[in-house]
Amino acid sequence: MTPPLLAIGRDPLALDGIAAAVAASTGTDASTSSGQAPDGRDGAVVTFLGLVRNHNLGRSVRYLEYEAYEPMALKAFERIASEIGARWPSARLALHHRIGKLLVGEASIAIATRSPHRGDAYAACRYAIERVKQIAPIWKHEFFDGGEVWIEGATANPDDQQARAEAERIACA
Amino acid sequence: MTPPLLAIGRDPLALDGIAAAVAASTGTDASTSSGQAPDGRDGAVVTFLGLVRNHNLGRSVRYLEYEAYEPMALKAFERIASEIGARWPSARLALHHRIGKLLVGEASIAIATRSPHRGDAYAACRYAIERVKQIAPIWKHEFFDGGEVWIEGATANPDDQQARAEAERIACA
Amino acid sequence: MRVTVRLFARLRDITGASELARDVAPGATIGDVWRQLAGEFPELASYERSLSSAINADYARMDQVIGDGDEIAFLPPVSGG
Amino acid sequence: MRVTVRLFARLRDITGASELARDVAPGATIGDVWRQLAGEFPELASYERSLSSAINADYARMDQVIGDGDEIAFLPPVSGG
Repeated sequence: MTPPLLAIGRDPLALDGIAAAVAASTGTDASTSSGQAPDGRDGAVVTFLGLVRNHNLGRSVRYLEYEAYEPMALKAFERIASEIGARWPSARLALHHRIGKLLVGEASIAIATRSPHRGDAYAACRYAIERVKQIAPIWKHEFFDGGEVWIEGATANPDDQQARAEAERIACA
Repeated sequence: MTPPLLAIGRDPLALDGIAAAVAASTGTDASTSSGQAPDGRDGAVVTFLGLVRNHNLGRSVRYLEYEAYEPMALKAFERIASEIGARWPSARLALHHRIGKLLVGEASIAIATRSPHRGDAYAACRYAIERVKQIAPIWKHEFFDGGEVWIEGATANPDDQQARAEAERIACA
Repeated sequence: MRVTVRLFARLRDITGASELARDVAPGATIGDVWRQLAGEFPELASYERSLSSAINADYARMDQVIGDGDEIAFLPPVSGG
Repeated sequence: MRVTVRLFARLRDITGASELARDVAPGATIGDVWRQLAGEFPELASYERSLSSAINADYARMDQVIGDGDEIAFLPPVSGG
């Protein structure tokens, strides 16, 4: 069975799973999946794994606990897929986020993009992680030597066009 | 056994193999491997797969045959790893290139980079593929419906600083 | 009129609950629910400026009017990825 | 003085050989070997401008002097990746 294109859950993440998911997707926008075999149209696959680091801001990290508002996180992923479909029409996206307790070195997020040309695959992959960090209702609780802290970034309203433009600027060389 | 960091050969390429190779690498430059377990320093892994497309310049591609001057190609990969070590000191690189007959959808090249922060991993990964296309003595022979043709790009002397700067410009947003 | 309030991350720690039920007057906005909660849990007040809010798992502004049975969520700045 | 000449991709197709042995005069350069080959295989001439060359698997300029037993390679524009 092909893994879903967009998912959030407690299972460990694997590169092969995310790559298989995006390989099985077809159609003209990144959010469409039909389970069909890839058609030879794509020349590039780019993947990203985010890993738990052992240090953060000078603290020795023991582990993280990720929490999410799951149905809303999935909607955020769908929105990101749709934004990618609009900006890079030939790109396809798969995105899996893990929640629960994660040890140092484990992957919290796996992203894969495919497209006919590599520039679009790289840009769409980078855009996806920047947007997840902006708009997905997910939080990390850091447990470090000597304490714990909720990490708080800078939430952007998904309709904030300035945040979206910044993600696009980072994604496009 | 951990796959080598840099390799060229006839075996099919796999994402997990290239990711395992770069995960096993340690040290302060991308060309160093010691087989040790990753140390929790890295927060990002980026991979790239180049796939054989079914169309190229309006031709229906049946398959490709890749040919290389193998020892020199490995030297080119080492040079690229060393350039990455100089430009992104915290990044590590693994790069496998396949030669021989490749069918549509198969991967001709697999690249993986790791680094503490994602910006460096994305940039180093993109830089690696741009430089392979510039300086690695590898050629594709395209067999399409109705004929065959050797693809010829634009070789850059590896000491050509303008070509190197162009690869860096593409890699860095 | 009764709504469910979902709280996440440090907001959940402050209130000690991931989910609360609250009665609100007809015509109340998300902001009204927030101010009611901030009255009960003064530590929440520091989130006034950085907070996001949602109705039924869609982002919504604090001035949006809520309906009976809605699920209201208050989200501190996110840190996924 | 004897050298091995390695030829790749279309250069190999033109000459019909991936490897040739050639005698060269002491002090000969890579360029001398190339011109000798281009005399034998006129189709090679069109590669004069786009060609790269190597000695013993290291890029080298056409004016580099070669030694007995060296492996000289002529490389058309590359297309890996």
